Amino acid sequence: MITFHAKNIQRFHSKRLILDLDLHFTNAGLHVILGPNGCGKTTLLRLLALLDTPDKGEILLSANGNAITPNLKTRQNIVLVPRPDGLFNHSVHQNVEYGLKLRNITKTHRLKRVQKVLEAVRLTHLSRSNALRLSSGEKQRLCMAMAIAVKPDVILLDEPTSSLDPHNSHQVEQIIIQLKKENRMLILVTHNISQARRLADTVTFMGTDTKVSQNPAREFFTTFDQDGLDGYL
Amino acid sequence: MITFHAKNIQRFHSKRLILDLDLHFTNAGLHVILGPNGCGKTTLLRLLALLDTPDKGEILLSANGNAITPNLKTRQNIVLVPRPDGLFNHSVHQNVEYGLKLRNITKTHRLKRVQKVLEAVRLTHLSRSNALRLSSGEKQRLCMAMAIAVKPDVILLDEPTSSLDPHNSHQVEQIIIQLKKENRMLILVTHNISQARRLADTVTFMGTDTKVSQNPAREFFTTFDQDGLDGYL
Amino acid sequence: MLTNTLNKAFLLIVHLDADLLEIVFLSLRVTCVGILIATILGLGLTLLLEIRKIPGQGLIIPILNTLTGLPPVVLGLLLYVVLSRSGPLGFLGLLYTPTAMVIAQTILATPIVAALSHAAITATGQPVRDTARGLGATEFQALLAVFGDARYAIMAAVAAAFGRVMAEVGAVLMVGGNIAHHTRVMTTAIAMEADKGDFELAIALGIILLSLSFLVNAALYAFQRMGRK
Amino acid sequence: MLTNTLNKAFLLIVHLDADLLEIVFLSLRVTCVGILIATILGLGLTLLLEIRKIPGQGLIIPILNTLTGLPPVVLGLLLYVVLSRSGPLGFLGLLYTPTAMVIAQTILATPIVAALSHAAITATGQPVRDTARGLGATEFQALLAVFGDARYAIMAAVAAAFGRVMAEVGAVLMVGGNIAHHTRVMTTAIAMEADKGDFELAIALGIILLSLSFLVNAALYAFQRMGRK
Amino acid sequence: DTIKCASTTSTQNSGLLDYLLPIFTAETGIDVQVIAVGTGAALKLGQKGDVDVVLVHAEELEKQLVEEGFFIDREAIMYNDFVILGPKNNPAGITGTDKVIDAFKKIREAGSNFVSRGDNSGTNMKENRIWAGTGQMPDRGNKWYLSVGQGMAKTLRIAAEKQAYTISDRATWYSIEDQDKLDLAIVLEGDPSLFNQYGVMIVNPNKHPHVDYRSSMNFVIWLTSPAGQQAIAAFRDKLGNVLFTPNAGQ
Ligand SMILES: Nc1ncnc2c1ncn2[C@@H]1O[C@H](COP(=O)(O)OP(=O)(O)OP(=O)(O)O)[C@@H](O)[C@H]1O
Ligand SMILES: Nc1ncnc2c1ncn2[C@@H]1O[C@H](COP(=O)(O)OP(=O)(O)OP(=O)(O)O)[C@@H](O)[C@H]1O
Ligand SMILES: [Mg+2]
Ligand SMILES: [Mg+2]
Repeated sequence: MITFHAKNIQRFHSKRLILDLDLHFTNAGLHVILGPNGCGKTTLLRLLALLDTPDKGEILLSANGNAITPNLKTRQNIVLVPRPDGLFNHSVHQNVEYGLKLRNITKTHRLKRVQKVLEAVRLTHLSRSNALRLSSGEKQRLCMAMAIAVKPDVILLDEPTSSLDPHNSHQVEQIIIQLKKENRMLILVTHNISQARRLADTVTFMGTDTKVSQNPAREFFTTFDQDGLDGYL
Repeated sequence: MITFHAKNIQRFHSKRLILDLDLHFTNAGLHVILGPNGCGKTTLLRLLALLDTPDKGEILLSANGNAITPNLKTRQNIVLVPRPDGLFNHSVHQNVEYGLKLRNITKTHRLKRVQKVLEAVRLTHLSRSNALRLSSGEKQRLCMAMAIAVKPDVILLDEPTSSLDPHNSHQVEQIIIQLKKENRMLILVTHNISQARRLADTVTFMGTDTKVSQNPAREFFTTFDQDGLDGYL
Repeated sequence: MLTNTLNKAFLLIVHLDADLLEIVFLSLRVTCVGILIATILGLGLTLLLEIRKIPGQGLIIPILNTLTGLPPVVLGLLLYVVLSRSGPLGFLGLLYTPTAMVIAQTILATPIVAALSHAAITATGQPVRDTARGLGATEFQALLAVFGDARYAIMAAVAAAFGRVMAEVGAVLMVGGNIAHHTRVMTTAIAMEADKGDFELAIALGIILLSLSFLVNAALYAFQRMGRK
Repeated sequence: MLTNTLNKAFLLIVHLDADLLEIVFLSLRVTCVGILIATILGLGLTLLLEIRKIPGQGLIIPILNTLTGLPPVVLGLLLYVVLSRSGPLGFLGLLYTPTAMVIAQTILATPIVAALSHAAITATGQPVRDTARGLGATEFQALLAVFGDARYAIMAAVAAAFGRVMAEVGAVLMVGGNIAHHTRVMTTAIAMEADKGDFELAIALGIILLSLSFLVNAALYAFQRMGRK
Repeated sequence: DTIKCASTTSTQNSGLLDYLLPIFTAETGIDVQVIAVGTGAALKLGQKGDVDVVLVHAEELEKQLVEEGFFIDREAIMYNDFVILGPKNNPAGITGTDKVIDAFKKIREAGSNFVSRGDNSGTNMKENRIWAGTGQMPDRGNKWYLSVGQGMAKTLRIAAEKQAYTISDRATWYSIEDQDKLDLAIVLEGDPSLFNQYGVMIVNPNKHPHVDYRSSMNFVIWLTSPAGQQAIAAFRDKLGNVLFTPNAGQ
């Protein structure tokens, strides 16, 4: 199991300091990141996914104590769940297949895998339709499918249920719970506190003043109204 | 106070029947509309706002029993809160001022009103900045301000807090509660059940099969898990 | 030889050679008038398309789009046939006058302005329009709001059209005739002087034309960036 | 008279007049080759711009954008000076050959292809790129994904360039010389035949050129609509 | 082989070359590519070495350029004549018996429009010599003097549209397909000073080694040979007019 150490990382956007923290993510299970709009959650997630590199500091990866180099193989083991607006202008099937192609999986195995995953997210009937024409709920499920298909150890999710109805959110949560069972490591950004309560093993709270707290979920939710969440809730 | 009667209205999109219902909205207070993605909530809201006209049936307006013609004056009394992606590429101040200009309010009065409203939504410090450059939370508050500024009797809101953090959602909810106090009529579309619980006076539930139920909020939330919400929750 | 010619060309520019200036100003005059009319027509058309679903609506936009590709020489040929003394509008005696050139450039520019603004407006217009109408604007007021909101995109469209017609030679030569002191513009003069092997003036004009169209395109690019993403 | 000429023109087309066909095919050959090269260069450039932030990156795109407005006559003049026997590349003996015309059209088309594809990709590329990289694609693989995703926009860019250069007359006349059976293309032929008063051929060519550029623009329009909104 | 020949618009527009060249090519297998421009431009192309051979009509200038060593082997091949055309209503009142000089004077006095090639073509040079003969060149001040820098055919069109006088070689005037629709008529012809000699010469290979001298010389030889001369004499336009009279070696 991979361990993340965001070591004194800083991130700037047009000279403005967006992010400045030192964080660890260890162990399988679901780690929720909470924080006000604009506090840098998406930015952090992109850094953890090795999509961007910090302007200061670095992301250190290790597996049971031994450092791992962030090579392609490592990166392919850490997946950021796509956002609906990032779906490919291709069929649902092709969208799921993409990640498998990247891993040079043979056509036949790809086919099997795609079908299996599409069933898991209940999109089999739409496998031929263009991904951009799906409904918001279907799109989000497709995004999950694309990540699951490649069986990564680490899955990063950025607000996977915002603007989904309770039913669709529930289905997505079911998929997430399934992934927890397969004891992968999940890092989830959400604004939905009750969702966080339902799913979180640990909670990382990011304040706007780049102050960060990290606690076991139970502890966080039983004590949140005290310490400085600067009026987040 | 205006009363809405959506009389046997139907709405089609590319030949597909999207909406088919007969509904009343009466009395001041907050009427929540719930329903799965794609059930037609936004479509309905646009019809009530007289932005679109139904393909079949009609929207009948009346004030204490007497029918009102949906002329410009009436329409200006029924406001659909803008969506963040519909903000004008102008300053915050100009965005709020727009609705007032439409009502031929004198410059001096406009100025006063805009300042007052911007204070109410706590955006005074940003009044000169371009609306498109605001954060998601600020944008949503600006949208509310634009609607409030023109003091309509009826305010229609479509998912005003989706993708907002609890803090920002809270602020928006505070604004909504304030409007309830001023006993206006509000019609709110949301996917956030607990929000609905907090705010609703009545709940309208729209099923995908164009089956619609309308109940007082308390009744709805005490009995919803029984009758056919076709797996909505 | 080349450097020598270049020097001469620069001298022509810095000394504001009379012929040179005359040609440049005529170009600008013709193009500005043409673009002005084209903008009015183009935006008017766009407005019209947005106001009411006219019958054949579905056709007009594709047609506009294809008209943006109208080959200048074909237009020149057409106008020649129509405007020549033996043609239907011959009695106007417009052929080989600046007016004829303005007409040609207007016809070339109008579809460009219309198509580009329409594209810009349909791309980002709906939400803005809803905002306006949701706040109680009439259809027309809402439309004005959309146009105001898309102002940069529209300016970009106009700039694009300006650059295209100012740099065009086929049509203006066929209907203008490149008459000295009368209908001789930058593009036609460059082509002619190059033929005559008189490169000073040609290069001088080339430099000016190039600078102008770079200016226009820089403006265009700036406008595009100011607009909403 | 006009109808009469029109009839004759149509006859030329339906009887596939030899000269007519020769001119049309040469036009298509020159433009197709030019566009092919321009597409390779243009897309290559776009790819390059996306792969690594090169020094001066910030300048290249504005420059590309302004180059899309390069006046054909200026390019013609430039190429003439360079390709003429007395010019630096005179020894190649390219002036007044189809090759020279291809070069001209390539130079005109490349910035159009590059600028339009780049715009399309920066407009919609980032989310798609993130999707690919988030799933473990290399920078380059992600880029290919973006290009694949923007395929319609790219096709539209190519079509736009095709229409522009096929309809252009200034540059091809200056570097081609409108030599019968050798460098005479539709646009140059139309201009000449109109002068000679041979309107049958001029109009026949006009009709064909018009139809072709309408086809191209129709394709362009279709591509644009197939792309992501 | 292939040679490039810079020629006047008159020889091209009149159809003469379209008629001659296939015959030449058939006999010699040499392909001639024609770039039709004004004589001035044609000579420039020759001096730059962008063509192998030029076929123009500006006798003095041609001889001078041979002197200066830009061209060699100049041969006279044929002649026709210039004509003065003008609006059918002939506002300047030019009569057929006028001398050209007087005709031009009348045009200036009447301030009637006059369209000039203005492109250093042979015709343009001839025109300028005539104006010079009247003792005063037209200048910017003369609004009636329209300089267009275009080929002969377009110049004639502009003259027709502007109801202006102009000077043209007879061949081009006859070659205008819709001549009847151009509201122009010949107002003066036959003045000896309107004689128009065409010559051919080869770009000096010493200046421009790439010139295909063999083929070019073959072209010159053929044009001046009985075969070529007869072909020129036999050439008729659509209306059966004789447009050029061969006079090689005379
Ligand atoms: N490309 C960018 N250019 C400039 N500023 C940016 C850019 N991306 C993000 N920012 C800024 O960085 C800050 C953090 O952005 P980020 O998206 O990480 O916040 P977030 O916590 O994800 O917010 P939300 O909860 O609304 O998604 C914000 O102030 C945002 O305005
Ligand atoms: N412009 C349109 N063209 C075609 N179909 C449309 C259009 N707008 C909406 N629809 C369809 O109409 C149905 C209702 O759309 P609507 O946006 O009203 O649903 P909704 O209840 O607001 O969904 P959500 O909760 O996701 O906002 C959906 O199936 C949608 O796909
Ligand atoms: Mg975010
Ligand atoms: Mg909706």
